[in-house]
Amino acid sequence: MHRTGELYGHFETLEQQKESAALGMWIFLVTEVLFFGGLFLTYTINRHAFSAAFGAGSNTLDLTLGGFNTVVLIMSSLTMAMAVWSAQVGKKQLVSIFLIATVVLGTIFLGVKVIEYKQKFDHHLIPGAGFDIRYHAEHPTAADNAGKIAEEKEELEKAFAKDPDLNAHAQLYFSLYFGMTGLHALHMIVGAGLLVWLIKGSFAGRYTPKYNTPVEIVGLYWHFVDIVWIYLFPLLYLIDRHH
Amino acid sequence: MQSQLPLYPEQASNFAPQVDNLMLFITLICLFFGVAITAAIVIFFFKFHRKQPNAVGVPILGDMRLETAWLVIPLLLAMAMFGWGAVVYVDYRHAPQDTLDIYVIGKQWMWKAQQPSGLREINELHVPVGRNVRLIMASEDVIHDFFVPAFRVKMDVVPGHYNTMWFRPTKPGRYHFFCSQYCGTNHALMGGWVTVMEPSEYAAWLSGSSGQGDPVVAGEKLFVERACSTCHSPDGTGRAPSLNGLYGSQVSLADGTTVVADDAYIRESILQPNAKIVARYQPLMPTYQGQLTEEQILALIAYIKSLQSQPAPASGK
Amino acid sequence: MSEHIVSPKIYVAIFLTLMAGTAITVWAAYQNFGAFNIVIALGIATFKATLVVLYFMHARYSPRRTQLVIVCSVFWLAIMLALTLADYQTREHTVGRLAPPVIFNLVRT
Amino acid sequence: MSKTPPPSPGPNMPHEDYLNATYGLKSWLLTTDHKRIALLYLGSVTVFFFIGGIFATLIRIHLLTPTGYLVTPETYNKLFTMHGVAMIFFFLIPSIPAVLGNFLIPLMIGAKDLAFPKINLLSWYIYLIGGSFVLYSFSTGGLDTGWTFYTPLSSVYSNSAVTPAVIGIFINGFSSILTGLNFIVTIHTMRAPGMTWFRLPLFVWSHYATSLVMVLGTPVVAITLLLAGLERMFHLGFFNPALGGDPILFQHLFWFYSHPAVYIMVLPAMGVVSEVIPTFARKPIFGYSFIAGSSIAIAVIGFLVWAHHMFVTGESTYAALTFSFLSYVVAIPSAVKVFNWTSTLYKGSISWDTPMVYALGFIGLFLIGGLTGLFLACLGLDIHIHDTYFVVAHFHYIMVGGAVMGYVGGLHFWWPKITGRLYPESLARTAAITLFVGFNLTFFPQFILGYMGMPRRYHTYPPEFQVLNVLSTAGASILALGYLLPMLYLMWSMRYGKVAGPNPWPATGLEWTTPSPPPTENFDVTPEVTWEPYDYKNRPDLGLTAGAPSPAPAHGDD
Ligand code: HEA
Ligand code: HEA
Ligand code: HEC
Ligand code: CUA
Ligand SMILES: [Cu+2]
Repeated sequence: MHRTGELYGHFETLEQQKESAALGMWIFLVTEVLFFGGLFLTYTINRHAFSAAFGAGSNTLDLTLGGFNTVVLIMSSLTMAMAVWSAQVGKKQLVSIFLIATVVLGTIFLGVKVIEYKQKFDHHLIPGAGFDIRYHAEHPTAADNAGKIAEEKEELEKAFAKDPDLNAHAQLYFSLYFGMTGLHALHMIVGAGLLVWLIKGSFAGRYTPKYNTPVEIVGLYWHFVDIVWIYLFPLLYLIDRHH
Repeated sequence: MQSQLPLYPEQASNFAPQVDNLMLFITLICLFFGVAITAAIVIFFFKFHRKQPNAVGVPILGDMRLETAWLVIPLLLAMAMFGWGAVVYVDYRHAPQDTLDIYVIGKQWMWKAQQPSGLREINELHVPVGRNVRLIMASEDVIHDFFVPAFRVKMDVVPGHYNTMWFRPTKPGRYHFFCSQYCGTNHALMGGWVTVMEPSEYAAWLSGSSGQGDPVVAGEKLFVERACSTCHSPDGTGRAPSLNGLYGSQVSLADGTTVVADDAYIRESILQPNAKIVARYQPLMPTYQGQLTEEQILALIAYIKSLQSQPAPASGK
Repeated sequence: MSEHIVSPKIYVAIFLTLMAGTAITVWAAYQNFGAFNIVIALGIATFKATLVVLYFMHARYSPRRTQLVIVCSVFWLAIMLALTLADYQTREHTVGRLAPPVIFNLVRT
Repeated sequence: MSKTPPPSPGPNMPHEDYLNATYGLKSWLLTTDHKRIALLYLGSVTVFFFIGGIFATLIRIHLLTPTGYLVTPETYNKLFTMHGVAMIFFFLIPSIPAVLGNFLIPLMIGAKDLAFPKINLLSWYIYLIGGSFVLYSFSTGGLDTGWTFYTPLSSVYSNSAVTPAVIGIFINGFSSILTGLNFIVTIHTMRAPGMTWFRLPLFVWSHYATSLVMVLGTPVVAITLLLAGLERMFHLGFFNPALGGDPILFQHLFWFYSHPAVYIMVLPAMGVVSEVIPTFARKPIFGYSFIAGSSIAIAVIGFLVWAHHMFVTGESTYAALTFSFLSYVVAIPSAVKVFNWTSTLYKGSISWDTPMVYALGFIGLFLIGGLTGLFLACLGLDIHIHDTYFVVAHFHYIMVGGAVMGYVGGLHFWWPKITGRLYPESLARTAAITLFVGFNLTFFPQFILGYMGMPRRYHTYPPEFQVLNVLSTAGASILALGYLLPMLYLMWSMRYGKVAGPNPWPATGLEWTTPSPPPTENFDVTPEVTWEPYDYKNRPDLGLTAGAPSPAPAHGDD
């Protein structure tokens, strides 16, 4: 497969090449929709069966961190869109700047995710033998607000009254929590890798109004990952917040 | 009763004739299409065989009327098959009110059943002829499936769910039932017999009065009925030790000790099989606590005592 | 395929709308709308996702074929969810997964 | 319709082709040429067919006697599981698309390659990695869950090497996805000038439909098996009732892919048949647009019927009614195809070259397989025949009698194009007929066994079933012989076969206008298509006499 400039030999024109790449990425995103779709279905059916446990699980998540991450991710989508725009209008320097901003925001997101995972670990919320949804309420640290802890305890007791097997069923919630956010994070990591590759290209000034397909394609992917989060956030963090 | 190569199993429930008729109906439709198309292919093949090496065929691109016909006619026939099948199925999924309810538990790899009277059986199911019987089924481990070919019914037994199935036996006799959902190593061994009895016999069987007379004879009968024989084969090749020559012998146990096999030991082996495990065997034997009357246990012990004449097996003794 | 260039103004406007959506959905989570909480949360999420697809991902300006691809993905997801959930919603015979185990006495022997 | 395709070089003109352009292992392992990748696939799927076939042979020998004397129950269970996994995921699903589809789609539409040649190579490597995981599982502990991996048996109770197998199939899924994606994009954007949608060969249409299924279905089975694997590794409870999960959900997710997947297996074979029949009847296919449309209809409606595998799991009666109804609807497009193929024979100029024997065999066996699908889709009947040998016979009729026949037939049809050589004709015809006979003897008795009540996946069975099992085993030996023959003479012909020339049959497709084997860039000049598909009448370049001058085609439907 020889290549003349940006045009691969098996294509006739750059247009055709770009069209193919975009269509390819869109179809890939379709497979991603169905991939996450399987998880969403599993989530829906179990949430329906064990709403008390899922509510209790959901309430252990830190809404501030989750909300912060949502903002960060949407912002990264904006910078990504701006990177595409910069390439389209030929502002080569801006391309690099916006791409770097995107990757930085993505990394912040992942960092916050690590903090959240760590917290779950400390609170014995990893599914398995050591899982105990009451653990945090019963072993508060000095940093915890006593009033909040009492409230949490009360909520948990209510939930246990509704579903005596709460501890088992909450594990299902956390299996799904880690499964869904874990796969999402994996996609972010792949996306960050792609961004780094783009940044290298942008330093070489490769993306121009005539040829910016890679930026656009990676952009599609990045926005898709954002969309997944847009759904994960309410499903995992928000439903059942009200009491 | 049936020839060497029967085409369908015995019809022994209300569903059997219904399913067989349905089968016949669909077979006829499919035979029609199968034969017609095959015939067309064969005829065309010979009639339009290439005459000269360079010949081409007549270009015919299509025909709207034909296309419509073979879209619509098969669809209508298909709907007929669907409709009839649906009627039978809906009937099958909705048990009538007046059923005799029997609980059935599947576990790797045996079936346990409990009659309404509380009587329990293993790998056996006794039902009276002419009564609507409903099985309420659960699984202890993986998915199984209770399948009685002579009744033309089956239903998965799913852990965490309670599935039900019903049928009305129409003919006394003993019929095979199988586990028809793959469930691990001994899936193929997870079967047994459904015994369809006249109502009076069934009542007698329920009250346990069938084992009158010589306790050894009664015990032998029980030994088969209660499926002891499915595990305890006389030559000791099965999953369980042979019981030949057991009585009075020294048994070495898995914990290294030995015991003398006396009445009390045999009784305990039947009621609490896991209390003393024979060396080199798995604790597979189910408990018969609550499933045998004291009289029946005595009959079983009497039968096991009678097994002295045969040569003693090599294992465990 | 002449490409359509979306102006940064639109991007920023979309971004602000998304932020507002996020704020509303967090606020709504704390109100009690009964069964509608889920509907509202997912409704807002869908609204946000649609904006991202249409503008950030340029679907609005993309060729028909791309739009068809997007519709297909949603449609197939809907098939999967709808038909499966339909089974769960209309089961009659299985006693629910949480039902008191009448026959568990037997199971445990 | 005035222009004719460019004259092709004579049969013995030496030219540089994709096989002799470069040499060395590296030039093959790093190739991005779709034709070479197709051959890489050909080699690797054949290995898996052998593996699966050896398992099948052992199964059949074991079942000669009711008690089964060959292997232990554990081993038997591993045999049929590994047979199913090897055959379905690693042989049949990739077979026609990745071998013939890969080789032919660019040639048929007049492109230099697929849209993403590197991704094409990548997908072969992914296939190899997935395959290695599965082979690792086979050789370390085996796999005994059934190819359906039903939970909680697979995720909790099985003692075999489930985790590597599940990972392997998960990985392999991406190979399938990438192939499908590549095909869809290629068919959309890479067609030569004049190659309109309704001039596409039906083989391309059926691959388009297949690719839709690959792209839309495979991700679901990937996530499902991933969840089952995670459940097994970390003792999670998605599908394990002991921890609150639901085993039926697994079945929904699994069949959401695995029913459509059966169309991944059969649609490409239908594509092959749609090429072979007009070629050897030397006339345009009857009802082109109906055959093309029915492929798409099968792919779409095929997604709506999955729970017909679950009629006796206790799914809701309403769901069962819906899925049964839709299963009948999806049978209609298949019926349309069968009728159109049959009508194509009418007033043809029919020869019985080997590919044609396979194609006609395909119709007959697919017919039986498909029609018995109607028995299974019937709710009232399925409660009796579900999970019996009736099902086993049904799917072997479609998959072995149908899809594998189509694959082997297609290999013969395009063998001259792939290798530039002809296979020995009469030997090939004998093999085809042997296969047909052996096949029927193997699997027809299983319909009766199934109706008699013999459950599937049984290592031992009641003695009354023995006669039919012996027949089946006897048939399987003939079948094995039938497969051995083509393997031998096809390999032989690569070296010693007669030189084929660009268009030995002659056929009308674009792929036959380029030399055999084709040059690396497929065509010396980008072709321009000016003729309709399967049009023998306006193709003087084929050197055929049009017989009696015929009037303009009647009842044109496109
Ligand atoms: C390539 C593979 C393939 C194909 C194409 C099909 C095609 C069909 N299958 Fe099959 N099937 C399998 C592979 C396949 N199947 C496998 C592997 C299993 C078992 C899985 C397992 O459990 O391990 C299975 C199991 C299976 C079941 C579940 C059985 C059970 O477990 O209880 C059912 C039930 O509905 C079914 C139905 C159908 C139908 C209706 C079609 C239709 O698409 C067939 C359509 C074709 C025709 C109908 C023939 C042509 C028509 C005519 C000539 C005209 C006459 C037509 C009418 C009057 C309508 N199949
Ligand atoms: C593409 C799919 C495919 C193919 C091609 C085959 C091919 C064959 N299958 Fe298989 N089969 C399945 C898919 C397939 N099968 C599936 C999915 C199952 C269900 C698994 C499950 O329950 O989980 C199954 C189950 C299955 C069973 C049921 C097991 C059971 O339920 O207990 C049986 C039994 O007869 C069987 C037999 C055969 C035979 C005889 C062949 C023959 O056609 C094979 C012939 C091929 C060869 C023999 C190899 C090539 C020949 C040579 C290399 C020549 C030299 C070899 C010798 C001389 C031995 N298969
Ligand atoms: C599921 C298989 C199974 C069934 C059914 C079964 N057994 Fe057993 N039995 C075993 C196994 C395995 C052992 C050895 C391990 C142990 O001691 O528990 C055993 C041990 C015994 C022993 C002690 C034998 C010895 O050598 O010391 C006696 C006595 C016995 N069974 C009697 C019976 C009777 C009577 C019945 C029927 C009422 C019966 N068993 C049904 C599997 C079975
Ligand atoms: Cu129990 Cu199969
Ligand atoms: Cu199916």
